[in-house]
Amino acid sequence: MDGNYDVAAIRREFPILERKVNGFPLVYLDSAASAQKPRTVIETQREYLSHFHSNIHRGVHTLATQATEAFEGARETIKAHFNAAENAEIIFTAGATDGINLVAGTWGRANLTASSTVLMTRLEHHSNIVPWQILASEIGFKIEVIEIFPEGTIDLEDYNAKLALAPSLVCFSHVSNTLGTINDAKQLTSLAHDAGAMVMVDGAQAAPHMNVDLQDINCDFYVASGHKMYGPTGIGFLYGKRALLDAMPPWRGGGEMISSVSFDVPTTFNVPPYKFEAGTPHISGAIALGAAIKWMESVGLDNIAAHELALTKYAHEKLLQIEGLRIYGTAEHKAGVVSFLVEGIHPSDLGTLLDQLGIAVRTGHHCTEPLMDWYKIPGTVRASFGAYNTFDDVDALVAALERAIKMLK
Amino acid sequence: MDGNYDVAAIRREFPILERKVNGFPLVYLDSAASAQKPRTVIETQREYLSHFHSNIHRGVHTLATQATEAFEGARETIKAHFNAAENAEIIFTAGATDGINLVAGTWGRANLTASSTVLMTRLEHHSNIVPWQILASEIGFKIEVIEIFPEGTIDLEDYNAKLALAPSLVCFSHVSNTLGTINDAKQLTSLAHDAGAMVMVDGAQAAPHMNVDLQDINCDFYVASGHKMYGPTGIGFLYGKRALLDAMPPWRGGGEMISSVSFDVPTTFNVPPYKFEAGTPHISGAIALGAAIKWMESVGLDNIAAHELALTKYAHEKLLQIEGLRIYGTAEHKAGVVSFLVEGIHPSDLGTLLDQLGIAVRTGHHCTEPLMDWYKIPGTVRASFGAYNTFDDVDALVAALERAIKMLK
Amino acid sequence: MGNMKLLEARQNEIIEEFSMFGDWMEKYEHIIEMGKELNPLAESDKTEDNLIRGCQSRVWLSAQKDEEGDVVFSADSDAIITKGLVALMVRVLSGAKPEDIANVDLHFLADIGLNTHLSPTRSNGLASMVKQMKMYGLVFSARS
Amino acid sequence: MGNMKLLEARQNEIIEEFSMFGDWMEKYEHIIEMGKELNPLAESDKTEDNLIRGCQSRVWLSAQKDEEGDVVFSADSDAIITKGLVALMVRVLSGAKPEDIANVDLHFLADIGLNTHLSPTRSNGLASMVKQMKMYGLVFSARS
Ligand SMILES: Cc1ncc(COP(=O)(O)O)c(C=O)c1O
Ligand SMILES: Cc1ncc(COP(=O)(O)O)c(C=O)c1O
Repeated sequence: MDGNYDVAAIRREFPILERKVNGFPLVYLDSAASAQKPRTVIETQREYLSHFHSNIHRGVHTLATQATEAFEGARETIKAHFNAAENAEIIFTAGATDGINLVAGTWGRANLTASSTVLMTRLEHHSNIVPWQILASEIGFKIEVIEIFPEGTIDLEDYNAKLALAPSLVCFSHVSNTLGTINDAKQLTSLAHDAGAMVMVDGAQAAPHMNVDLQDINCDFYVASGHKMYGPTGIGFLYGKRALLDAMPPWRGGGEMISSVSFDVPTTFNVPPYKFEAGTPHISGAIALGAAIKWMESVGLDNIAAHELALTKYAHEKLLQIEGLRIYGTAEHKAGVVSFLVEGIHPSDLGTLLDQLGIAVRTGHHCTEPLMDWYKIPGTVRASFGAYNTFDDVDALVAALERAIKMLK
Repeated sequence: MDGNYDVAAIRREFPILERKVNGFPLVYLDSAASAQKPRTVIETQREYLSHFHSNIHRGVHTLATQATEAFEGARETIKAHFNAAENAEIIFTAGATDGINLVAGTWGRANLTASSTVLMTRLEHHSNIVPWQILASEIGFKIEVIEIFPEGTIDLEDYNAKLALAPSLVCFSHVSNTLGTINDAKQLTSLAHDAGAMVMVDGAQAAPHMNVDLQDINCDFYVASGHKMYGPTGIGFLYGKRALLDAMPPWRGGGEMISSVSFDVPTTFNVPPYKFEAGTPHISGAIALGAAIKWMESVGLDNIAAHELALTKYAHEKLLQIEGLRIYGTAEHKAGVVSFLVEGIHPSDLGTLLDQLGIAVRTGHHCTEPLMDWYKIPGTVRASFGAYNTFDDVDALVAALERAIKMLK
Repeated sequence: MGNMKLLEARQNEIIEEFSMFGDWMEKYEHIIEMGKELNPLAESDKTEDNLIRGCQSRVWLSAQKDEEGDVVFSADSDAIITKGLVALMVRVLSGAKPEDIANVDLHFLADIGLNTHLSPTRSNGLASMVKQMKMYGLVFSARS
Repeated sequence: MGNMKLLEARQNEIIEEFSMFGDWMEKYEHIIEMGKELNPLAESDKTEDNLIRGCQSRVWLSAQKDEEGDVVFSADSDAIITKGLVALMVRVLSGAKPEDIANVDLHFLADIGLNTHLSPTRSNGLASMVKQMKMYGLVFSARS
């Protein structure tokens, strides 16, 4: 259905897809929660731990030098893939959540005051809401919510109205994890900049699904998680413009992030990115994340995006033939996420029965409670796609749904 | 030399030890920076990523349940091994540094004031100094330094004098990473408690080398790093007494750590440990850390400690035969760390030449600059031992040192 | 005086009932059936107090002591499978002595192969509900 | 006017010199020898300004322009191997035209198999020193 995309070959690279669940072949439709890992990622990590591991930086021995070079090579891979201006703009974090908290804890704490305003959309993941709420409860700034339309797109009129409040910062997700909406990050950033605001983009759901050009978007901060881009857990990155990073105070203190430590004269700090990387980093995770990005590049993110779009369209079509099924998130530009409910049926019941048939979907509020409250629903069933999903997966989902609905009605 | 300890069998479990470096068999004497990984740890991580990976908690599908159970099983393993009172007291962090920053960022920020005093020893690693310095520069509390004797032990008289200042918190390392000193954590804790202070112990260097009983020590907080206990990078844990954790505000905000999120009514937080675990955790790292602890238990930490003590004694004996060599850290109770200098020779020169001969040691200040300044030295050469080191390793070190010294003198 | 045999007999009855089913889907059909048959809780009883936290589906539980000193449970859920599992719990524990409820070993879910639903890491709230039921048993036996 | 050939010739001379050594230890012996032979910097020149940051061993570097407009470097280190490597750098770059220093391709360390010392991830400060030397070249050529 989409030409040259060899999904069978891709699937063979993912050992987990050979698994059976409850006697059925696994149909994994939960990549928005976490993507599965291709062999190259698993083996890169294994190879590193088996033959190259050592703590990095400051070491004079060969293992330390090799590990450091592999680690810094991964930083270079990220910088090049996301088109940052320099390696120092890529800070390794434990994930997207950690990155947002870093921005809140350093830039936010240093720059926001009781009279500041922070804008965010109603679509945001808890990870992009709660750090700001915690900081707001301390500093006293105001959080204003940018409204959305029922199809899940940002209301630009409301956005402009809120920008008139002269916010210090605008936070938005590049792609909504619940609705799949792709926001026009470049346009939203440019409007915010025109209004004098800084821009932090939550790219957790964009990075695995499209080419992201940070200098083109021109945002000030951007975060992503490795485990959603076919990489390992416990690693992600924060991008920040160099001038901002230079000016920001440190967050976590520890080894690596210092220039010189003393009890007698003031301790001085290292330059970015090290200033923000306290302690021993997740060395094997960073290196394997580099491998994950290279893997995505080898398939081609444009190809992945086109394939996932085709799956999404097909899923919409098929699902809408089910009586009483409503899809949440019908933006024109959307990534491979399909959230839905069936009238009179609780999403967790569907999730439980689908699981019995080997189909892994996520049910619940997907860490977007304010969005669920706005729709006045307790949650949705969410099927989300990765590079390895097939049209057969969609068919299996639809058939299982029909069976489950019959049982539950 | 130490009876039944089958070091050859242990070595076979570590693939990296088969490596050659610069044409010589690798002699890895840098475990205090990071330990190497036994096959069971590497394979546990690989097996998890190959066949069980999924995001955890809140998922109704089988993979999510299995991953969650493995993850929570690792927490149980840590709780049991370190004898915490309950699983909720074990919080997964990115490492020891992250754990100390968590304590500073939540307990510290909520409980310290401009008139507070925090005590720490002159032995501390930067990770246990800088987070407190950063917080002090914000809040204004005082940091007082507990002095040491030249052999690297804590001066109890000075400690008692400083306790008379009524500190709010005492921070000390269980084992010094530079000198190897084993501090009597139980005694130091009890003295601090008598003086009304809370106690935070940096266990990064103790956890890999001895059995640690947290309820016996009775400290309030304890941190450790997975990568130093033969586990993966990017994972560690913070132990905190339940009542403290219950009372502490959250630190990082995000998914998992909330009870309910809203823009209209106050967001509420989850119970410990989840309250402090925002975002997708390092699932594979936690599970593999569980495997690392089981591995240490299978060898027996008392056996590892005895073996490392024998190596340390042997190393002291042999090294002291080298003219002009001085050992830093000669406490009676010390773990497998030997720091030294040779008169008239810069440590980095020794490190470079040892590396040419396949011997990996660390040189420099070992993230303990205040300690180096106190000794008035630029750094040391540090050889540190793990469960896999041998008496031959020590002999190789000594022979290489003799050769290097001849070249450099 | 407790009567643990009663609880054991009720559990065995359920185990036998489920042994008739050949596959998972049939078991779930039965659970759904029981969910549908469970008397719904009055809306007035679906209070914040009776709500069990930590659930993807919501579970409400209320408990009373009858004249004979037995605990009578009523429960409900907005998800039908959860409600069916809740019905099973109520069937086993309702009308039993508080001390038996506090001490009972609930093995039947494991025996019929549904124990994953009882895992504390599962977000259906069943584990929390069982904990809450036992807590009622403890509280009521302390009071008597 | 630059004279890049001079720098090339100096690099080749060093490469040839090192080609005589059979193994690593001999190479290091030679580097140590050169470290010992390098004129130490006057204590008064070991200033905070001349110190190159980010080093495990400390490196000091100072630069002057002579009458002919060439850059004259003096350098020192507290570690002898680093000092030997520093001496090699000074031997190649000192007394050269600023614009040549700014533009030179320093390949000789790689050619003699010592390029790991030049890695920016290495903490001996050599990479920072080379950066600083080129910066002097740039600054001095801009001024002339
Ligand atoms: C005593 C001590 N504390 C803390 C740390 C920091 O550990 P990590 O870098 O794993 O966070 C170390 C590691 O070097 C250490 O030796
Ligand atoms: C849009 C969005 N932002 C942030 C996050 C948080 O990512 P992580 O849990 O990896 O920190 C997620 C993951 O669920 C997400 O979907």
